[in-house]
Amino acid sequence: MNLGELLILLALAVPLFVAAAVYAVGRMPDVRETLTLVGCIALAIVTLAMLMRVGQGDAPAWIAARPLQGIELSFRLEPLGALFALMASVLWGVNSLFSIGYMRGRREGNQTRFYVCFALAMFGVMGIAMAGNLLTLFVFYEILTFSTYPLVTHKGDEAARRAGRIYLGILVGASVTLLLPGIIAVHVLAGSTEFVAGGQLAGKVAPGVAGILLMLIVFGAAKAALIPVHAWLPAAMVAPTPVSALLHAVAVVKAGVFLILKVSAYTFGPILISEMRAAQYLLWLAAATIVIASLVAMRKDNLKARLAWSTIGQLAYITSAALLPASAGLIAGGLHMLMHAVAKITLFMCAGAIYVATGATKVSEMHGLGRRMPVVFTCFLVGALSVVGLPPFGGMWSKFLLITASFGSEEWITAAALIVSSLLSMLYLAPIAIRGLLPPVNDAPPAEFTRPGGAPGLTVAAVIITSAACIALFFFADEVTAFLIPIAGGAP
Amino acid sequence: MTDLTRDIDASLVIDLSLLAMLLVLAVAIARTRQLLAAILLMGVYSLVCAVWFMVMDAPDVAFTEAVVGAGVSTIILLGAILLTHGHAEKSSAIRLLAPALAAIAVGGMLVYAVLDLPAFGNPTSPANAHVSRTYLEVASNEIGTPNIVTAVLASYRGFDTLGEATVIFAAAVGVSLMLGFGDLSAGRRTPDSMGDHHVVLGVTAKLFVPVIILFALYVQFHGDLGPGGGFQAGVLLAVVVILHALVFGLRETMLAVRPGFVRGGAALGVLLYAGVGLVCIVNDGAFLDYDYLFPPEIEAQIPPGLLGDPDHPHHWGQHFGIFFIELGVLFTVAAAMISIFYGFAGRAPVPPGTEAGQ
Amino acid sequence: MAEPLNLIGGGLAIAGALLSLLGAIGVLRFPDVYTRIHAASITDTGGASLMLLGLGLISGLSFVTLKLAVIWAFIMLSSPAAAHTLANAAFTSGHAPWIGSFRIMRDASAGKQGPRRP
Amino acid sequence: MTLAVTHLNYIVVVALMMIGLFIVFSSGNFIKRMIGLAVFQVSTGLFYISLAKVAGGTAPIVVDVTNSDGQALAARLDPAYVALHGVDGVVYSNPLPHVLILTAIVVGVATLAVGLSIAVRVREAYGTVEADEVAQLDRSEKAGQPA
Amino acid sequence: MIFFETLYAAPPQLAAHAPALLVVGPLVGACAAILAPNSRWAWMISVAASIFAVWMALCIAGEVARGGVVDYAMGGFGPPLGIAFRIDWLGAGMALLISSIGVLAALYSGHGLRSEVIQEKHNLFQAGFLLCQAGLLGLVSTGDAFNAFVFLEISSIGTYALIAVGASRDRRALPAAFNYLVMGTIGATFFVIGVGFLYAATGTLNMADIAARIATLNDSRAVQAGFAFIVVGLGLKAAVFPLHGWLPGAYAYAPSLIAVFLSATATKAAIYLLARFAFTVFDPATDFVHTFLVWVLAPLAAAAAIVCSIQAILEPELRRVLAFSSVAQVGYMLMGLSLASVAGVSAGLLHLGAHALMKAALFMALGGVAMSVRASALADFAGAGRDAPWTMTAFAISAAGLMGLPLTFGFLTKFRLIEAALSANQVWIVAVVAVSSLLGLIYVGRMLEALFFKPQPPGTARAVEAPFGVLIPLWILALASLWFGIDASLPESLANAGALALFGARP
Repeated sequence: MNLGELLILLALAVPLFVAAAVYAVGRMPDVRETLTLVGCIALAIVTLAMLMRVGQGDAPAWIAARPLQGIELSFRLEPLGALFALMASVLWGVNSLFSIGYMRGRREGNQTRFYVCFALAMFGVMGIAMAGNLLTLFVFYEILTFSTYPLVTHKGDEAARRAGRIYLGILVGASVTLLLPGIIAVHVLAGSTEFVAGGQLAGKVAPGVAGILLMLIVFGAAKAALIPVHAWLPAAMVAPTPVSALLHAVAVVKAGVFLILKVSAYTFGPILISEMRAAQYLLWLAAATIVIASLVAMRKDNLKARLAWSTIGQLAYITSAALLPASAGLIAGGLHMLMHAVAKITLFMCAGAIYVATGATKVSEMHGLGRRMPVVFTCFLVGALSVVGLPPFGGMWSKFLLITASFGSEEWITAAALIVSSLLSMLYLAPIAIRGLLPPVNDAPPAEFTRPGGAPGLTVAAVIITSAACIALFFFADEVTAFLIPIAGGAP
Repeated sequence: MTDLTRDIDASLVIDLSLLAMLLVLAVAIARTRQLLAAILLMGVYSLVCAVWFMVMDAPDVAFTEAVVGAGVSTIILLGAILLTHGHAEKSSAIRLLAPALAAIAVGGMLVYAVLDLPAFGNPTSPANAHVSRTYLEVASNEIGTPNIVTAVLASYRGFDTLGEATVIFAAAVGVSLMLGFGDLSAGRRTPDSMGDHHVVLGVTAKLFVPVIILFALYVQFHGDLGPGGGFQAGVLLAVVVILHALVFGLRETMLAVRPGFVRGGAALGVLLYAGVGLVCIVNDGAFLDYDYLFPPEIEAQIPPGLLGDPDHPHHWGQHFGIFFIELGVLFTVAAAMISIFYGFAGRAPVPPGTEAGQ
Repeated sequence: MAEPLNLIGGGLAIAGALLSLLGAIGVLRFPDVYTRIHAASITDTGGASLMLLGLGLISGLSFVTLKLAVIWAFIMLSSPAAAHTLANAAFTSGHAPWIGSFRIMRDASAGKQGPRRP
Repeated sequence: MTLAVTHLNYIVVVALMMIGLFIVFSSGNFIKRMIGLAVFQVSTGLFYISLAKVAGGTAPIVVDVTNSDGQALAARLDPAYVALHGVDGVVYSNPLPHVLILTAIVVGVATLAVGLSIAVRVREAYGTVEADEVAQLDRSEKAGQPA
Repeated sequence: MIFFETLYAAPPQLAAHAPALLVVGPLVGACAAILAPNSRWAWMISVAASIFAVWMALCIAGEVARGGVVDYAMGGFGPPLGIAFRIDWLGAGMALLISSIGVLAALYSGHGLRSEVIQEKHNLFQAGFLLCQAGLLGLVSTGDAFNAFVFLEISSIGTYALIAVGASRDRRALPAAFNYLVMGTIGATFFVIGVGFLYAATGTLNMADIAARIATLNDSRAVQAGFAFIVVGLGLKAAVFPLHGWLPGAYAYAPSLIAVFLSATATKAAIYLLARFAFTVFDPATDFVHTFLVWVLAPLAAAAAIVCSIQAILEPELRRVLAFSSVAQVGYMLMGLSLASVAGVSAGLLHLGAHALMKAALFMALGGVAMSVRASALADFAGAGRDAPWTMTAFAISAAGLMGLPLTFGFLTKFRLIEAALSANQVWIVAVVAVSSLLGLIYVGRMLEALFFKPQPPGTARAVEAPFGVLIPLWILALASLWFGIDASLPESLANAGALALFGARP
């Protein structure tokens, strides 16, 4: 077993071990949370090592099991996955800091179950990131879904359970009825679901058939929240903020778009994508999603709901990036996945911090609140601008690449949707921070701290880290892009 | 061929007249809502069936149908309505429509098929030509029993007969699970079991019991020469006990023939049957291959022609195998029938309208 | 086997069959239980006996004849007992004879058990 | 002989089966259903035995043609026919279906016994053996329960 | 398969008679159980007999692996004169499945019976259980059509009463059992009629002989009617969609031991026989068989998978939910068969095995808590997952398999089924499977949500952890369905070999 296989094994084993250990020591909160943090660091180191190796251009692989003839649970590392793994593990660490502060600050119950499920979710994410074939990806995709169900219904009241039903119903329903048949169809048509550069199906099926498969997979991957299958995301906002932060800014939603990126890069391949009409229709749908989501987001007063809708829009960016007939789109999509994750988690954690400190959930309650908690609101502004895509924040590069790619492939509608939604996001995100920092209108006193001492220090620390990352990424975007180049292999 | 056709026509006339009677009886059973009447008609139906089986050259089947259909079944049914209720509710005409359609559909399918069968009585039909003809040709030499039915039943398809014994054993187990074994305390002294104004019955029964037992034994051991065998004999033995119970009361009968003993008997019968097969295996033959019942050295010492004529090949294994398995069937059937009867008779009837809790 | 024996036997069998038919008609037509029992008993005494005798003559003297004799003895024993039981049951369950003394009718119709014995 | 004649036997047997089946399906009374089942099963037996009849045949119990009644049996039939379809001088009916139906009769009585014992228990538990009333009682019980 | 080829489980003198002993062992055990002095002995006898059956099944599997097919002539009379057992891979696999489930059920019965059957009747109950086992084992190994009927009845007659014994928990067991008896008997009689027609057309009862002689008779109406009656009769026994009315009541109200054993084996054995007749005795290539498979069986199976899943969703009683899901799952297996391709049949058989494991475990878990939770409604089980974590976790694992969650056996079988349907270009079957899996997700979700995430309703008894004697077989089943979810090579090779035998055995 060489180092590469060892790394894969570790990346899977660490979260599982953390889950088991946390469950074991559930009685002792301090030990429990220390364990979690240690686990995060370990995982971050492992994923970083993986990134290095992939950067050196070798692709470690490991076949875990062979359940049936011709069906394998196999893992293979490639740039996109490595990037996703690293991003998820690092943000898990940051987010754990935040959640410790949050959960303690709110004296939530069932904290052990919370951390266990969190670790299990990371297990799922690692599996998704390193999956060597479509089936393995599907398996871990489902694990992620079910391990996050207890997190979504954390409150345990009827409302939470109803949201949980919608969450499971749409995600699993779509994946069972659309994604799984699509995957099996790929298996039957191509003889294997292995991810190969240039596309497993390339040259094996007619564009028409491939179009149907693409439809099945894109709609089946409901985690990507394209408009008809988006309803789970706003519903899932009943979850505690740390959950929304990690899962609905990073892990779950990005798993969806990651799946689409992988499929378009390694299963269909850029050539096939550029040939099929279905991709064209899906692009238009994505464009519609982008605009609609932005419009809805503007009308939401609840902060988390607004962020959720903005997420829907941003995910549609990545989807359309994956479907652009230009291989540049793939790179842009991968980059945007990273940038948006960092920015959006910042926003969520800020919302959480505000909520812990003041109990305020509505935008309208936050006028002038920035005077009391300037750090949080500054970070919120940073995150917001990164999402909008202004320099000097990471979000700018990805959006720039996206728009150029869409112009390059003459997808005017997509390009227009991108530009419009950037303006709209400017309108619905920036004002929150700005109004928060400016003196309140008609001198109404800002909301009081319901918690003495305001936001817990850990939460603020977490927010600062991620917003710093937003800025840092502006300068290192070039390396990331260079790193992602191989995924567009086999491009014209 | 004139003789032949006359012969066929003669049998065909009897055959069809009996079938006509059966039709009438069946319709009557379907129509009546008095369960007692339905049960008695059922008994008659079985009896006419038995006669018809005789006409169809099936004496063994006729015998069985007579003792089982007309005898035991009727008694069980009577016991059942004694414990439940003697009258069936009328079901509405609409409720009759679907069943009628279903029956007609099945019937149509059957008619469609039977019209394709070879003519009735055709000696060259596949059914009569292929396997069964081989039986007729080889059985008396291979098995050595004049009654081919016994040969096939006990030897060629002996495994089926083991299954048959098992089925009746399973039925006894099931009835005991449902109704208990009719423990002694349940034996009620009903007025009609009091001997006082039943001297006549008592005397006649006392006369009959030994006669019927004798007859049962005759049927048992004559089975490989003529009609009859373990099953019919077993039922007859059971009938003796039932008769005794009906006349002298269940209690006395149970004191004479203990329920525990009966239950054991059923199991022992199956064990005996299976044991014969296992002995054959031990003497490295196939299961139930009676030719291996005795090790060769023992078989060699049996003088030829001790049974039957010496020029025929002697079949000690077959003879004793059939003897023992018929004995097993006898035990099983008699014991099972008796314990079924005990189950029904020993159950205290619930007064109508009362609803016993679980 | 001689022809005349066959003829006689056949005649006896037919006579027996007619008697049975008679008994059946009686069972249908007679007014009450007891008279019907009476008619029925004709069937299995007279009818059966004659038939058995006839069959015996036809089959000639052989093992079969013995069987027939046993059957006859059986019927002779069983059918009276059966008839007796029937009548007794009918009587205890209060069926009044069509003809009979007034007292019996009263008792029976009152649903009491049958008349006391001497 | 025409089809109607040669197959009349089968057709009547089929009619008997239909009646038996009809009794089972039509009557809601458990005892009556068991009676119907019995009729149905016995009629199946009739079908098998009809298959086994050989024209001019006798019961499949080996007859010694050397003695008198054996010769009598043989004499009833055309020698050519006997030579063609007989076994050493006698035409027998088919033994195999007899064996099968012996088993089937036993199975029938076993089923009858078990079914009736269950019916008796139903009577004890519900106070009736009518399917409709039993279903009615169950429904009312379910309604009675707090859902 | 290598595993079996190298398997010499018994001395050859014994292994040679394994087919007979496979059936006779439980049979003798049943008699011994009746004669046993007390219920403890009866239990030990039952366990011993079941283990013996597994041993014999392993011997047979070894023989089959070496020789391809095992023939055993009862009474030394070869076919078509005598009754011959003919066991190919399919029969061997079924025998292995039935006997191993039998052992687990017997183990379970040690504690499981106490809460549901009165002490005095344990001997009888064990006897009936063993008789049922013997009947099913004979059913899957016999090569004689009428002998199959006899075993069908052996396995049924005792079962009717065993189901009715559930009346001690719920009196509805009685009418349910009676209904099953009537339907089952009609089914068996139809089977006999069908066999009668085949006999009338071919003059033999040996399946192989029938198959050989039938090849020239495909347009004979008697043969076609025989096929129809056999199919309807076995369809009744196997609870094929419109004929499944007896099943929910029978499984829901039966004592847990019987529910465990029957749900895992009884309908499966009937499906086996159906496949045996449709593919081996008859030729699936002939018109009427093919028409039946494509235009009758497939739509009915699809309807079962959809309609009965919906019924399961609407059903308030937990056990009945499981029973309805059984009918739906039977639909999956039959869809596999109806594809009439090796891949499809193998997928159906694979699902048959998976479903046996899962359903047995589910009913076993319910039986484990039956002594504390006496109510039957799903609502009364709310919170049981927290009170009896070990029992209910096993329940959850098996339920996950039922809805085809990845990393469980159920997922792989569903995968194979869809794969087979796609390669047979039966896209509509894929749609049906997808939709009914969604429905399955809903009813399983309902159960698990109630068990684990709903607060316990006031005034209901708290569930108590099942005793150790129940947990062992329960967890063996649960872990099996997990392990086969990771590596299903053994059951898959069995299913493939079985499917091949089903087609290859045709002359």
